[in-house]
Amino acid sequence: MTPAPDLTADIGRIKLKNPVIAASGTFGFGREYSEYIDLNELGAIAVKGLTLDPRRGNPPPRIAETPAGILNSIGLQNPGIREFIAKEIPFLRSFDTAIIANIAGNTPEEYGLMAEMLENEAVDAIEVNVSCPNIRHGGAAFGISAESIARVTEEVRRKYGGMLIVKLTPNVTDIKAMAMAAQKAGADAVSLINTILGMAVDIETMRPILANNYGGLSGPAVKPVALRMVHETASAVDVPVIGMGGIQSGSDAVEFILAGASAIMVGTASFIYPNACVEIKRGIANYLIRHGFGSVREITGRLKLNRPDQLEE
Amino acid sequence: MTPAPDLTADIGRIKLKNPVIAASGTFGFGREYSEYIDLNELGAIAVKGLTLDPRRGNPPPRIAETPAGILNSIGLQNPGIREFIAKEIPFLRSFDTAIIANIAGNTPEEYGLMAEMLENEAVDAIEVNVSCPNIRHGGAAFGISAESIARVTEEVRRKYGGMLIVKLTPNVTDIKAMAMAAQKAGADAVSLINTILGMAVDIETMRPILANNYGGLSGPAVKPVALRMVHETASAVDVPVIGMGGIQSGSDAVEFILAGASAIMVGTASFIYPNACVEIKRGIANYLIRHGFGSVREITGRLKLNRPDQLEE
Amino acid sequence: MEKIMSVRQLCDEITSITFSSRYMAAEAKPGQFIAVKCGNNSMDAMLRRPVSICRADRWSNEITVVFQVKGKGTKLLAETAETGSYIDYIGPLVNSFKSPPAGAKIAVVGGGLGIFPLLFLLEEIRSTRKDIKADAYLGFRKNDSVILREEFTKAADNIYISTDDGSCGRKGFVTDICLPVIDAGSYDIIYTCGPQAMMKCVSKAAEKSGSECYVSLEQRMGCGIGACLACACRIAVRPAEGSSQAADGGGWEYKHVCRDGPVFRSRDVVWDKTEES
Amino acid sequence: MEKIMSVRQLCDEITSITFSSRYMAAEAKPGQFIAVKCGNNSMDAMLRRPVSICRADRWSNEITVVFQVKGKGTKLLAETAETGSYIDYIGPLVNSFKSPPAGAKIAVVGGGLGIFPLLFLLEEIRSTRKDIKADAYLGFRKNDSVILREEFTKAADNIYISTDDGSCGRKGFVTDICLPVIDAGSYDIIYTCGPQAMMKCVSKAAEKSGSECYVSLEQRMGCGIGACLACACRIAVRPAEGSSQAADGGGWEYKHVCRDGPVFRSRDVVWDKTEES
Ligand SMILES: Cc1cc2nc3c(=O)[nH]c(=O)nc-3n(C[C@H](O)[C@H](O)[C@H](O)COP(=O)(O)OP(=O)(O)OC[C@H]3O[C@@H](n4cnc5c(N)ncnc54)[C@H](O)[C@@H]3O)c2cc1C
Ligand SMILES: Cc1cc2nc3c(=O)[nH]c(=O)nc-3n(C[C@H](O)[C@H](O)[C@H](O)COP(=O)(O)OP(=O)(O)OC[C@H]3O[C@@H](n4cnc5c(N)ncnc54)[C@H](O)[C@@H]3O)c2cc1C
Ligand SMILES: Cc1cc2nc3c(=O)[nH]c(=O)nc-3n(C[C@H](O)[C@H](O)[C@H](O)COP(=O)(O)O)c2cc1C
Ligand SMILES: Cc1cc2nc3c(=O)[nH]c(=O)nc-3n(C[C@H](O)[C@H](O)[C@H](O)COP(=O)(O)O)c2cc1C
Ligand code: FES
Ligand code: FES
Repeated sequence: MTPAPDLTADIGRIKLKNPVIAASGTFGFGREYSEYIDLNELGAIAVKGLTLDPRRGNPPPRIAETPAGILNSIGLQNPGIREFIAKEIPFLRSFDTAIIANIAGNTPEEYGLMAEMLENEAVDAIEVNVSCPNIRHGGAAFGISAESIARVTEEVRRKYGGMLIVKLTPNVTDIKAMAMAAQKAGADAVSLINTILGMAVDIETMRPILANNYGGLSGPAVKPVALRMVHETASAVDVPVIGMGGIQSGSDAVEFILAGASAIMVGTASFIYPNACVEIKRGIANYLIRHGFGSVREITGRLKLNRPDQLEE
Repeated sequence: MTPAPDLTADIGRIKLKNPVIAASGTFGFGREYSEYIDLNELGAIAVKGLTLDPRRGNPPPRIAETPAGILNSIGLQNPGIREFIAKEIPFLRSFDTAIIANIAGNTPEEYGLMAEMLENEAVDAIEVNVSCPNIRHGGAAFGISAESIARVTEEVRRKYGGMLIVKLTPNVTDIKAMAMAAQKAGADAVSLINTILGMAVDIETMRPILANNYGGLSGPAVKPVALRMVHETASAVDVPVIGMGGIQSGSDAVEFILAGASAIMVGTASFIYPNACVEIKRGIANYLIRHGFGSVREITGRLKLNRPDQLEE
Repeated sequence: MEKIMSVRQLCDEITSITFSSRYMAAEAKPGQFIAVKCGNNSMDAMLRRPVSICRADRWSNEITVVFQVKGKGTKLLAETAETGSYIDYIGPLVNSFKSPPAGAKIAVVGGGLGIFPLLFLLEEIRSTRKDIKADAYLGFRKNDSVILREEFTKAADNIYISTDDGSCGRKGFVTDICLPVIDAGSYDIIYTCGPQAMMKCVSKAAEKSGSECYVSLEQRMGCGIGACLACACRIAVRPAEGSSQAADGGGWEYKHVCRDGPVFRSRDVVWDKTEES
Repeated sequence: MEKIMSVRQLCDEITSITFSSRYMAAEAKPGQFIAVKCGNNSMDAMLRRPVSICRADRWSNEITVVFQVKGKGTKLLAETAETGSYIDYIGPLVNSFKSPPAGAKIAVVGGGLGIFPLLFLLEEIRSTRKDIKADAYLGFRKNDSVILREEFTKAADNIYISTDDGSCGRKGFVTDICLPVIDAGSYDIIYTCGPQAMMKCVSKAAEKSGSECYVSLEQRMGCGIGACLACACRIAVRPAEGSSQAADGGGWEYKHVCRDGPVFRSRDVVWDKTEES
């Protein structure tokens, strides 16, 4: 009998018991899903994006279904970081899973301030969201230039000694440059992709479906783009890469891991199948067993590229 | 009885009899589809991307299906511009539809040279493909910077007095800047989006499915991104915008037109339904009739934005 | 996933699905909904669709939902649901209509698809409460779309029907019939579900006449379980101050249809302003 | 779109669909395929899937295709195809097996799914040509996957079967049986369809023994009608020079399975080199 494969995932300063992480904004504060799945099964939970002060978010409709995807413009509705610390951390700590605090600020200093507030709290990592395309005051801007990614990352790094993940936006020409900027500024890992900016139109009302007009695209539709960016990034940086974008099955997750992801996040899939994370974890384990691999690490980045040049000429 | 709506589409220097154009690379040289549909029904045909010399293209597999999309890496296989002029123009001219020559070069000068060769040929427009992500020597590079878009456009403009379309790649941070560069350099219209760079992985062989590793994503999956970029671009430039990306139905086409497109291109849909272009044209006409509009022009850019600010605070 | 016992076409484009679930039969409360995956694993309609529970037979464990074909998802559901196949759903979700106090006189006011949860409410009351008097006001488009009439007739003391074209019952809106009675203060509690304009109108009348009023709100959903925050609706923070504060950013907060609703107390709802351009 | 007359499960995972088409029955030639839309308008398998024509009854106008469930598309097709529903296809596409010259002795060599177009070829020859002697070599995985045996037996003069595990016919590859006979120069023409390695092997043997040989190639497709250039395969420009020039960029060009094939003369095919890393 083959021993159960080693599912632990090394994502830099910390080790997760398995590589499946609930993606920020799609899993609330874990509470909601705790009625449907055993949160102890997850490698980590990235909580809903936090801001310094509570935010109401955008008016509805906040979601639109598109071919194999969804557009959302939640607009970072959240109770604020203080309430998170007071109410949500204690709840989440009752489970054996890592907590990742996803933060978004209006200024680099605000990011720093939040990081400072979390420094002595029982979170396992901070995920710096420089990429949410919904927040109107600067949010998108941070993620689309290497300089501002560096500034925000440095600011957080200064205030926070723990595991620091920078979450990248795909709405850029060169994702590698963004990842390298984050690494250089002190990130322990990068995660990608956040949503791709998009729009859906109601031809009867002649208006965008989302009250916010534009929203972020996620779900299976974006998987090929996410996979390419994860592969590009993993080839460019030394820090671990956390991959996401359209993962719905164990097989999707394995694609990302082969492409270079040390761990993966599951977003939209949980909306459709609340137990998606657990199923995906099982799928990864089965793949490892079926192919005789002993650990997730063994297949991380194992993708072999084709050599079209050799074939062609 | 309401009169049939005016379907003509003004795309700058020329007027099309209707706004439905077969997208470059998805319609061959029209020949193949002529057995399935009446080419006279089309507003225009953008032919397969042409290069100065014949190109073999990439080794197979060249295509992979993804959720609601496809990845392709054809690699600009084409018989070269001379053969196009000698054999394909005469064939296409036998139909009452506009011919758009899609060109790709390795250097700005090569673009210019091709434009010069077309100057006295019976094509109705040149579409400058600065955006194909498959060509290994520089192709992608032109499309991702405003400067090189400007250089290529200027070079073509200098050599070609006719209708000049610049086709933009979505693989950029700021599509508006690219469109504005093309306009400033003399483009009569811009078309977008070309494919989004992506990858698909075969977890059994642990290799990318495409022999070329990366490929371009098209089809319904990209529609929300395309629609947003068309809207952004139409709001930023004065020249007409030709919209595409995932259009499969008349209703999809109307979304793009409302968002600001003066005409639309249909790519992937023709693979699945060879008569897609004709059906889409009918769908647009029906929409106009149903809503009492007299022309495509009347609904171009008619989209009203929601005002979330007013709703929210 | 539960086995489908029967699928019926109630009228053009309206389908009813009855499935068997001991859990649901025990737990479901009037006003709750389920989130259904249409077309199984298909990506053609990726997100789950919310559908109200229309009937729950506590004895046979049969649950019925009724839905209209609107877009891709409901079309797929109508095409693929068949006796013996399975329905994939999450539920029951989550809040329900408040039970009327002893001896109350109540009205349900439903328009179109809004009638379904109201039938469950009436049948539940009829079978467990002898002390309640219940009137049903139901609005349909035309005679051909009048459905579940017999069931409502059995479950309510009186039933009043309106159709847009007068082809059945009174011509006009359902509010034309019920508003005068509500204005007269005839009911202790009013439950309403249907088009937003109708519910708003009923709510205002109920509030004026001092009746309690419960509405069932709709919003586009992502997860259906309170995690994604998609299904926001504006709810007054201090209900006593009413909706007049909606515009100044104070006095209301976003609650969520799937987590805090779909049933809300009408006076807590901050209704949409008319569309702005 | 043609009406499906019958759907049969030939063995585990292999389904046959028979539909009626006067046009196809008149036009279809052995070796041709059709491009089928699986699951109607579904996006779950967006592109059309190529499937060979397996039988064409010129009298009843019945066309049969047989396919194995491999991935999403074929799964959806197997699930949704039923008697009375419609099959949405483009075809017949495009080139066919060359008809054998008078009095020829031919062999068909098929492995797995490759046997389907070969049955059409044999049945066509049997019904129109008395002058041809035809042997069939068919490779299957195991006894349970041996299908269409009766049909092949009727259509060929001799039929030889191999299975990987020896549970039916000879144990081993189909090439184990046919190669010695081919090497002996027994056939004028050989037609082969199946795994690439098998076809390559048969081709080489045929070429050595001086037999003509036709192969049916596979490639992932976009449009199926020659427009997208997805389904490229390497074909020698000057066949006499063979495949040795493949590596230096000369001597071959990309042709397309859907436009120039799927049938090619074996000596024109530039076979893939073994995979490089
Ligand atoms: C709590 C609740 C209970 C409901 N109960 C019923 C019922 O019992 N019977 C019934 O016929 N309908 C009911 N509806 C409305 C039903 O959910 C929509 O008609 C359905 O979601 C439309 O999906 P579609 O795929 O047909 O349309 P599409 O337009 O293809 O849907 C696109 C997206 O928009 C969403 N959407 C569209 N219309 C609505 C809507 N009115 N409310 C919420 N989301 C919408 C869809 O869920 C989907 O995510 C209820 C809605 C809610 C919120
Ligand atoms: C000319 C020709 C004739 C064929 N005839 C038959 C037949 O008669 N019976 C039969 O069972 N199969 C036949 N095949 C193979 C059949 O087309 C594939 O098994 C099928 O396309 C797989 O689709 P899927 O959705 O099940 O798999 P998926 O893996 O989900 O398909 C993903 C994509 O890859 C393509 N693809 C996967 N495998 C192949 C393949 N081997 N060849 C071409 N494209 C592929 C699919 O078409 C689709 O676009 C034929 C292929 C060709 C090219
Ligand atoms: C409804 C919704 C809300 C989201 N909110 C956040 C957020 O607050 N912070 C963040 O970093 N990412 C947020 N995301 C992005 C996801 O974490 C993830 O990057 C993206 O959805 C791609 O993964 P998926 O395709 O698996 O959903 C959100 C996504 C969705 C769909
Ligand atoms: C197989 C294929 C080949 C293409 N070749 C070209 C090309 O040669 N030149 C070009 O400008 N665009 C090319 N494109 C891009 C399309 O013209 C179009 O921009 C893109 O496919 C988006 O539209 P769609 O979603 O309707 O397919 C190609 C697309 C596909 C799918
Ligand atoms: S639908 Fe996700 S919170 Fe209500
Ligand atoms: S599949 Fe498009 S050319 Fe063959």
